[in-house]
Amino acid sequence: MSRLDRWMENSSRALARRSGRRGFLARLGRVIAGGTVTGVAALPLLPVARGQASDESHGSRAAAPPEDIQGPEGDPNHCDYWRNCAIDGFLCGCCGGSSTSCPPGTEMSPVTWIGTCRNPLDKKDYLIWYNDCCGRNPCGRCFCNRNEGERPVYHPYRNNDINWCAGAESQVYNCSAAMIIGLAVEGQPEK
Amino acid sequence: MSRLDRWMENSSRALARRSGRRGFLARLGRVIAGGTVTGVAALPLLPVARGQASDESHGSRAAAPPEDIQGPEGDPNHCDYWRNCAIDGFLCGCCGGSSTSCPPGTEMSPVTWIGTCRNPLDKKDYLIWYNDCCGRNPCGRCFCNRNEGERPVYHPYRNNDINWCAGAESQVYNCSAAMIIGLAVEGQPEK
Amino acid sequence: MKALLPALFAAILFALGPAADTAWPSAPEAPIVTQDPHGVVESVRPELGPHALWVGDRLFRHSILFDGDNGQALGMVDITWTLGGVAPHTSHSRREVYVVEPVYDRGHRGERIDYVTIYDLHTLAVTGEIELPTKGAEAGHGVALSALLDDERFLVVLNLVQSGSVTVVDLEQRRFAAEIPTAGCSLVYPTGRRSFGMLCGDGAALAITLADDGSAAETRRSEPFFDVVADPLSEKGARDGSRWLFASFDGYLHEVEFTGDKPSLVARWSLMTDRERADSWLVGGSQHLALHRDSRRLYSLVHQGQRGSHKDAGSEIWVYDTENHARIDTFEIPALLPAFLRPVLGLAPDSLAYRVLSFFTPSMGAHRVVVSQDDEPLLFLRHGEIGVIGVLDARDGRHLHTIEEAGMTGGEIRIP
Amino acid sequence: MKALLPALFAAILFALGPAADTAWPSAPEAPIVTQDPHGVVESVRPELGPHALWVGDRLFRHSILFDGDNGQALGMVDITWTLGGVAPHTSHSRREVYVVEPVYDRGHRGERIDYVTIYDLHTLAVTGEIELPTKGAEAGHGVALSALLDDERFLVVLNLVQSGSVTVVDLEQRRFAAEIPTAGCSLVYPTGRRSFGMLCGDGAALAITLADDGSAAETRRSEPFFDVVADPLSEKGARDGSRWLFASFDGYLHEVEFTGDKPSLVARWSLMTDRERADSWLVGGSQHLALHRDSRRLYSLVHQGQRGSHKDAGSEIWVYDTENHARIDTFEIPALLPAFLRPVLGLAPDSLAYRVLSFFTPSMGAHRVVVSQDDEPLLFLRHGEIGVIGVLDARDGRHLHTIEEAGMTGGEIRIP
Repeated sequence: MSRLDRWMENSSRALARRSGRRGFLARLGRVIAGGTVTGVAALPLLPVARGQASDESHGSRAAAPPEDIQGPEGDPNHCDYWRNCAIDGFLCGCCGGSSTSCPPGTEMSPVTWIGTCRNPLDKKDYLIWYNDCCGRNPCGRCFCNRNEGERPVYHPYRNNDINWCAGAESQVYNCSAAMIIGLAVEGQPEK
Repeated sequence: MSRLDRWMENSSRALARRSGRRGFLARLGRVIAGGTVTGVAALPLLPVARGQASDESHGSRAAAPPEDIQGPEGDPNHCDYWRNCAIDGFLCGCCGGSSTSCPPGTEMSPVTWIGTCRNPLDKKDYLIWYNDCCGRNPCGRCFCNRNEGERPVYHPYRNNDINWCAGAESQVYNCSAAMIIGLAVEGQPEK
Repeated sequence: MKALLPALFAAILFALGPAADTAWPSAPEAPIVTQDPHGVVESVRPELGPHALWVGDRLFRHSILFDGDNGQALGMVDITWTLGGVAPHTSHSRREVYVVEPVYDRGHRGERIDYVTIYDLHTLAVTGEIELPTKGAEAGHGVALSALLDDERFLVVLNLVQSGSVTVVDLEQRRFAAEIPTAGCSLVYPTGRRSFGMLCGDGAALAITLADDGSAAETRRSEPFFDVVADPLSEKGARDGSRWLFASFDGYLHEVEFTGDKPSLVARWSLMTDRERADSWLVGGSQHLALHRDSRRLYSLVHQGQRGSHKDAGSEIWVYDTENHARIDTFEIPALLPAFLRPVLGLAPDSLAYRVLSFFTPSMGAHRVVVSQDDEPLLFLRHGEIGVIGVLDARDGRHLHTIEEAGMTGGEIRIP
Repeated sequence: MKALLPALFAAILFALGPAADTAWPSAPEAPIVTQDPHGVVESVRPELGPHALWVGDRLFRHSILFDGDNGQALGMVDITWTLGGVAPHTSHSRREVYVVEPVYDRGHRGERIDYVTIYDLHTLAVTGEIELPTKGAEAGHGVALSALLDDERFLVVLNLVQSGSVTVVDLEQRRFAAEIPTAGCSLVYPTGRRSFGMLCGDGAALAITLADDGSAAETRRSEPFFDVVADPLSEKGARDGSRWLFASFDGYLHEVEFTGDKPSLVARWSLMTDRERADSWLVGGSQHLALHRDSRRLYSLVHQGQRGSHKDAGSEIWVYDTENHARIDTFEIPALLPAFLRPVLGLAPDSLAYRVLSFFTPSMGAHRVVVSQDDEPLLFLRHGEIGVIGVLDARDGRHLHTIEEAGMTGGEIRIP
């Protein structure tokens, strides 16, 4: 088998393996969905709690998840970052923001979809908000598409296809952040 | 030498050979220029003559250049088509128009840049208008960039970088046509 | 005035131009030859034929109308969504094309206004626009976000999730007709002259019939019949008259009838054997189900994966007889990458390098499949990251040809 | 109000949502952990440093500000030109960024309005816009279409060719200041506090100095000093204070001084030996000349070609000492294609496949080169069809790294 064969096959395997996660040619148009809802009773509370958390900044009400993870699962600008298990879009950390903040000049959408991702260190499942940053043309860098626990458009809080910049001033999508809401009591159905 | 080596080298050679002419990644942004002027005395006359020609359609005042050419030089949708010697943009023939007409829903710009291209059959040099078709987003197909006799922006009638949709209602560039104005008395400086 | 523009511009250029341009001959001295007529603009041919195809692209922000038989571009319409890639709707009776789109007054910011932009199907000129409430929803796959109902009078547009509604547009009178609340249901599937269906967050289906003024004359909701978390129905369905076929994540085909007392699940059958399921075969993609109605053949993109891979490319097309609920054929998906790379690499179609590339490049599969509805049907395939269209004979899976340069990204494809 | 939006949306979602979503736990039962603060938006750091770089992209319609040392994106501004790919202007004194752009009220059609859009350099928020006459010119290479003059008060915008003029914008007062006729001359080159130069269609140069109100205080024109047909000056020049260096198509460097009685050619020397010229070495590209002012080093993209290849990629960088008019070094251009293909092919940076690809892929050259002006200067390289930036040490040509995913197409690059 020639190098070409092997290279082609290798890259093709890599493609197949990652096609759901990454690939800059498709990185546009992936419209980003969000839902704020993790349970009926929590509905009107959670976003407010988030607003408070924002004011308190890194408050110390409880422990944060351990982030000292080796390899891609610990790299916020990598599709395999543990929090990115249901992300669909450009990683804000590659666009002038970070995995928890928006690039300069954009606005973080108040509504999002959620994922349930397992932290590989403490083996706990966390609820993640994938907040979109809005108001500037698509970033075009670090596209990731992972769909663990992702559900169709009619189940919006778990859908990452909808443009969740819907809640922002301009609904033009730039990138997506992956932020901790809290611990999940149950894992996602895929686990 | 493995197949990969050879393939890479071949394709690279092909790239080098054609990089000035074709390559869809650069096909945007090539703004298309035009000038109506082939000589001082002719200036105000030529465009009117073109308007008349339009009404007469394929009039038979004189012979048209022979177009029965074998290979790419005779293929209007190929960068090597003889008339395309100074074109920079998407060929309208790949966009719903033809080498002498615009795609549905666009408008042909009244001003253009010109080229002097040699017909390989009769060995005569012809003056070519590269009329842009305007008012719809870039076509994105059959990008060609050839610059035989092309001159910088300050020599506008020979410059193919300027957006020559400037004369149309919407200055959004869609594609370029390559149309005969007449015989050239002198060849282009490159020949 | 318009006819004088060229002369006017030439005169201005002359006035502002360099004093002399001696290297170029003045035209009057040149022998006169037949000039090409100036200003000619083509029209789309009167009959599109059954093999025409709209192909959307997000980066170029347009949708190209192709002749699927020869890959020729017939024309294009623009789409301003930054993330859309959606294909337009085509009314054959009114001979019009409709694009639902928002514009911002500064391109990407400022005031947003939503429109249906109307194009003439023959000239592709803009012949009108209808302003809508600024609520239109956008989704990456482009699927079931709007629906042209069968009598071609009403267009139904899905609204932003927080609106919980659809917008109904009267295309005949060219005006906004109504906003209909659709609490808990989403996506729009045309089901008849003036009716459409939706899928709901509790696993039910909704059917809405419009009155003459575009308001809801009748709204009927089924009992919940699927589990939106454990085994949800993919929203990428295939239409069968008043029915829609949906595959569940686990590979069970659901035939949903939207007429009658209320929408109902009329059949549910497995697309996979237990063995195939054990071998991790799954449905998936962005438009992964297509039905040829006359022959009752269903085409399904499948791949081997795991839960969470439901948007991955299909590696094969499994062909079913929907009457017998049986798989009757398996089509390979050709490698589309070489046709995408060919112009990038500057290779001639008949070059050795291109033949080598084509021979050794494995298939990356496809995310989208649609089928034409004529007697010699074509299957159109698209990979989400490769802007070309693979064209197969839908009867035997033969790879007929590939339409090159059909965009940079894999937006929605739709038979007009 | 804004702070309440999330709660409001959640409440609406709740009201419209499915009756129950039993598979997901309600949050109050979940143990509380530290949440990430919501709504944080970054700012660009106070000091950009000498290695920052604007990188334009036509397809994504924006320009990204990169840190050239590590390839990190610091932020981006949008640019609505459909064919631009131009990079913005940066005022360090006023800490603002300026983008000249047109918008159409329907995206690609309708009424056009031209603006200077003003961004704060720290927040990259839009802080103002200045409406201009609807005349701004567009050109594919993006070079010399507008100029920020040295005291950073006036921005000069080249107008459409039939306008035969430039528009002057007062950035301090944020208003249109003047339109200055420039019959027969084109392109704008900043040359001083309030002065700029142009090149003319008869082979002359024009120098314009502005009055306090932005009108032309002084207009001086040189005698024609080059042949626009036989050996024209490439418009892709390199600035040296009040001088600009231009290479002619045949490879002669022209140093043009724009101050003094009238603009004048102060030096003309050959970039090639007779032997090199006989070997078909030519200058060419879209931004093919760069000057490091302190070291007097000139970087020129060269390739072997023929007349008409003046826009082809350079295959080498020839380095000159502008004092001695002598070539002192030759830099190789690294292969940029592998870094472009890596994410497309899904290869890890440290994978064997990527190393193989990098090893065997020959260089395709570069169309654009710019150099930073500090003591440890970087050369930034770009190929017109590959959206990555090659970063070289400008002192020895060592390939330091490549900035990946810097767009899809090779738009203009500019040091802020």
